[in-house]
Amino acid sequence: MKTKVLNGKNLAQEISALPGGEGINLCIQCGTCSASCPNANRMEHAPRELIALARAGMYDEILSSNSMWFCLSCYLCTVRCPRGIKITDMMHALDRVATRRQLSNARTQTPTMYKSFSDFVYSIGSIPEVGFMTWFYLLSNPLRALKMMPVALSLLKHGRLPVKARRLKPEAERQRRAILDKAEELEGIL
Amino acid sequence: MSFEPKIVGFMCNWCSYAGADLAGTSRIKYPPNVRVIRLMCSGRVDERLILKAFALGADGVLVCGCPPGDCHYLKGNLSARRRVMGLKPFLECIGIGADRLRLDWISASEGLKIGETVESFTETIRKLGPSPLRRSNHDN
Amino acid sequence: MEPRIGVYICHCGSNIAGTVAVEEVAQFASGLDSVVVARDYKYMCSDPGQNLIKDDIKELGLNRVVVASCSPRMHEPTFRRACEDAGLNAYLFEMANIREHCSWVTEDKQAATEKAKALVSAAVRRIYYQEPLETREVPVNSNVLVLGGGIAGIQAALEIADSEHQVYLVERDSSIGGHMAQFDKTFPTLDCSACILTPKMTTVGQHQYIQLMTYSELEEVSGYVGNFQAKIRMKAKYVDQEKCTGCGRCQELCPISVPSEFDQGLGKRKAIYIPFPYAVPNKAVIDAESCSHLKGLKEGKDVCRLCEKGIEKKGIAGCEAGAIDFSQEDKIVEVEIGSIIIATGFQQFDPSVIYEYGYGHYDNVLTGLQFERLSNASGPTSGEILLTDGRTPESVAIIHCVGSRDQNYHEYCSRVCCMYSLKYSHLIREKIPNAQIYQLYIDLRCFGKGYEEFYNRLQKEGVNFVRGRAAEVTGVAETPEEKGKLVVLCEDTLISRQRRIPVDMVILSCGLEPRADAGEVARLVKISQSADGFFLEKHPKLDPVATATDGVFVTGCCQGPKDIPDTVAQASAAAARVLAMISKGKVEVEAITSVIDEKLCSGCKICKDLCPYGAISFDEEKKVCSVNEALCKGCGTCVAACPSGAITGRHFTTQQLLAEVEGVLV
Amino acid sequence: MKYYTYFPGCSASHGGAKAYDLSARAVAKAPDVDLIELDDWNCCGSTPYTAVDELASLCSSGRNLALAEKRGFDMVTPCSACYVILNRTNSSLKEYPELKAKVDEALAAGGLEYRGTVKVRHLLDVFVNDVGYDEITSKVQNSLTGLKVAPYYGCQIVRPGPGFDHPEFPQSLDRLVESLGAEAIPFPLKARCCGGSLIISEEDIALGLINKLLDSASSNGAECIATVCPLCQTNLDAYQSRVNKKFKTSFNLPVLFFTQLMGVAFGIESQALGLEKCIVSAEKVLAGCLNR
Repeated sequence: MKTKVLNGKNLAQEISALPGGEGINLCIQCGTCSASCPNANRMEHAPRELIALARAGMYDEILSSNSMWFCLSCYLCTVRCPRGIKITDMMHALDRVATRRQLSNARTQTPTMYKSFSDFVYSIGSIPEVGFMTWFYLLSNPLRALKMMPVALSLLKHGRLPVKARRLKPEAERQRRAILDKAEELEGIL
Repeated sequence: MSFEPKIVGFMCNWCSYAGADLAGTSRIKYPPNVRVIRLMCSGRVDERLILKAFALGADGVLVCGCPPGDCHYLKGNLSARRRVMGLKPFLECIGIGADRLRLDWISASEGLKIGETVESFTETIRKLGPSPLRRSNHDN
Repeated sequence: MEPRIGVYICHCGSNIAGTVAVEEVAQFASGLDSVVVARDYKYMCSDPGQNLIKDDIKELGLNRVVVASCSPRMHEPTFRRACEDAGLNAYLFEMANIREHCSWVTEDKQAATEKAKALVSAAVRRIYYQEPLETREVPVNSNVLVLGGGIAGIQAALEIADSEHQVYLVERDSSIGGHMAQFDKTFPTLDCSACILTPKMTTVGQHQYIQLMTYSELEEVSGYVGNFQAKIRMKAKYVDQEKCTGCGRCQELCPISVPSEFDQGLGKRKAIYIPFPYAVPNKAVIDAESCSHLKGLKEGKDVCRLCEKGIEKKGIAGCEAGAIDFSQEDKIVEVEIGSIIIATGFQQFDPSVIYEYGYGHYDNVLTGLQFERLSNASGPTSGEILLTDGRTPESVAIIHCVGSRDQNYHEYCSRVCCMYSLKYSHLIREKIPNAQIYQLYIDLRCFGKGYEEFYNRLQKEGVNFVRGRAAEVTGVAETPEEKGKLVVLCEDTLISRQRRIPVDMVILSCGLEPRADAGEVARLVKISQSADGFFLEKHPKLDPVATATDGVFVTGCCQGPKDIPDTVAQASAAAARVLAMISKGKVEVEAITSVIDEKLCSGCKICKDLCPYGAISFDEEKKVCSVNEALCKGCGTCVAACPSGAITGRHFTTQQLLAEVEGVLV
Repeated sequence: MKYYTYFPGCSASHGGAKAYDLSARAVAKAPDVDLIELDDWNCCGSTPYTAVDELASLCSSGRNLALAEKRGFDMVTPCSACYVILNRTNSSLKEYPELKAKVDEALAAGGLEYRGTVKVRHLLDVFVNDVGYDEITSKVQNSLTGLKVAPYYGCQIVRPGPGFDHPEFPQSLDRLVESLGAEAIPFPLKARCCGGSLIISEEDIALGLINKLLDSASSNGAECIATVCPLCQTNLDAYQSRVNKKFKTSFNLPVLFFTQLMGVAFGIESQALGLEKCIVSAEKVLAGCLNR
């Protein structure tokens, strides 16, 4: 997929203009999100701090961090936030900004994983797990593939690694692509 | 000469009219096209008043009341909403057009909103052009 | 009489004259129908300006006056008075607002002048049809109903009763005192709540001008300002209050124990009980829900009655005063009053709905009120702060903003929690010197007199302040030292670290919310509630105790969360408003009212259902509606709604308004 | 007969969670639930796609919704990820008109239109709320009496909600397990995260979370775990050995799809339920109640 680099719009505005991003103006910095996050202590900046940084205009700080890539999408922060901020959505909004600004993050494999996953969704409209995994490990770190062999084998042994990908009927596939191509053309909601 | 919309405003004494006063005291500038008639409550606005205004050549009618929940008379503003909404389809079918009638909630503290509302409504009417009912002797 | 209209255009210095060509407007006005004279003058509101009008009224025989100047909300009263001085009825005066609505908001001078002309012509056409109206006065009944016997109600009742006016104090529970009676100490002075409250309570109980109606509910209110009638249900107490001496023997005899509401379920009370030692009145009541005899009676059984009879074989006597009376029934009492003060207070937010805080799942997670009782010498532990297993807590976490400042529950700040939370840490420190105390806060709001100082004092006492909202209270231990503890999860936002704080006890500083039945009360006395459910005052700043219904005032936490000083101040304010009405002896009722023409009325009752004040009643014989002018506030909603045009809204008649519409469109 | 548009999702239909799809279809028959698979559905995009390209992800899940709208029935999926994404698409389209405009245009390019009327539901919701516990109990042939089950909901079936159960303390699966005769053990972490797809990119993080879950379940006496999501099942089941290796633990907890438990109780033979696909074998714990 081609990615677009954005005009230098200030990030606070950019984020607050995103679905899910509105919240950064509402935050009272209570820390409920960071405290609820199962992964916050691994993030370079926990969600509350990300919002503070965005307000302070420290964009590179945010986009070069691993934080949003460590979001597990468990939505605990979202249901607990006293200001109704959709923090999970905000995290993924940040993922997108980072992706579009082509800021790859060396300290986490998640962007690569998301990217390779998306490539399959985009190209064939389904996720063949074997293909996806191999694809990802090739893109990231082939050696890890070896480490994963035991798990893969046990899955295989229990008939849980179908090798053949599910494909849509040709006309359905054409329709799907037509929609996505149009979406591509319209892109620029960021 | 260019078309200057004539707009009749019905405003309740407690919120909207007070809001318009505030707009004045804060020297907010807005088009002179709306002429305000003070009522105790927007609930007093009835079909007769609105239609008469159009009959006399008004290009638009703006009804303003207290925001729901803040009505000085508890719920008069809701009656106003019911009537205005009820009247719109009729205005459509008699060719005046529903867009020439507008209802807005404006509280006593929203001087700015008065300005914006009058501004935007005047613009809307300007685009719509003179009311079909406007008689020549009402043109300026 | 043929209208003779005088029109006066005010320059207001340059405020109007700077933008509007006032002479031109005066010129224009003089040409309008029935206008006898049109003048412009520098300051119409000045004495010379007013005299100008007065003289013209006398000399030119004006019977209508129009002043084009500022907003009627500003100077209408001034000019009305001027007219009246000159013998002209106030309602034959009309104002055109050419300042706020014209000169101040328009830059284009010509446009401004045109608009001013339109507004003046509207006023002139309108006033042509205006008629003299009389503002009527009704006498004020000096009796007052105070609803709610908490500190707010007590204060208001005493203020009024001390000036020797009859007060009916209606309280739902069997004793007055409200929440304040449950508290241990009060912030920031730390004086014992009971010590400062009980004297007031006893005074109320003995006051010759206060009729105390406890265990009672307001059932119905009718009438209007100065002349209300109220129906009050006095629930059966099954104990003759005259005879009962409050000795408490019945409580000892009663075999039925239920959780004590007063002790927030931490302690027990009997089915027959005096809620707390310093209750006023200090007399027993029987709670019919739990009394086995009263329940038995429903199935025609005659059981128990130990409180009445005692235990014969053991030779223990029952109530010696013979006060027990199972035959009692609810009584409906009707009272005549002139004004009503609503002081129904608040209820504590129920934290069990915030699952992650573990209230109801874990022992030793308490609400604020529960802790008040736990720490209170008259409470279930006689003031010892203990865990449910009887141990003394070594560490306590106090969680702020529970149910407040949270869109999922209440968006507003409850205003008292910060301070009472600080108070708790002091009480704990006092009783458990080496306890670890944590305050988990978002912002500390110590805005009152002596509050910040109290906070500083607490800092000296050594409290761990953690800036972060608690996300969760869990019993799931992740380390050995967490075993058997309650672990509070939060982010310490000042160091951007997740923290797990193991403690023995968690106190949830619950917010204040409107009583569950506030809507019911609002309906009874016809006042409204703001979005948060608290009663709506007439004006948030300038009229904070009056309501949309004349003669009904609100005070205390039923109007919004507030601390005791504010509550007492507001209560006195409400009392002052009431006393002012009483001392004047009469109230003016709105002259701008609706009248129904019986001949035209079809009896459809649309107006009756629309009227927010219940001012319209239906005459079953004549099959027509009629307006009670004392209740009518002249909003005109009924006028607009009447399908047969039978209703006239005085001073805003259809004729007058249509004329005005005509005027603005010239 | 109750009719639904069935959206199995990649993992259940062609992936590692085939057993989920098998057992779901098998148990649906008994209480007259007709799961009609959506023809030529495509991947919902899951979280990764939304994290890379908002519009494209809305469009691809929008396509599924548009197709389902033609059918008219509620759309039911056994996969929590599909459930959350499809619902998110619905709410985003309502909330953000400017987005909807673009999505509409894109769908139109594929000759589709979506009016936003499809109700997206999780399979568990359908069983507990449309079928009902009593009806389920009435279909039980081998009661799972005595079986101690840890009901595991994970995240996306209850959050962000508002959904059919409490976002932090759900109950529906507990009740369902009990209606099969088994015992639902107290499981404080029942609605906490299993690491999701980060098992692939950040294995250590995920293993840590899985360890907590397994520990909480077994320390509360669970003999097996019931799941409602393919990814949760894979993480807890396929990675259990790695958790044991990493944390020197010795968990041996079978992780079953709730539909498999239902199937066993309904007396459906294990083949049709794909029980053999469990990596941590469930045979021993189910021995009592299995039909062969």
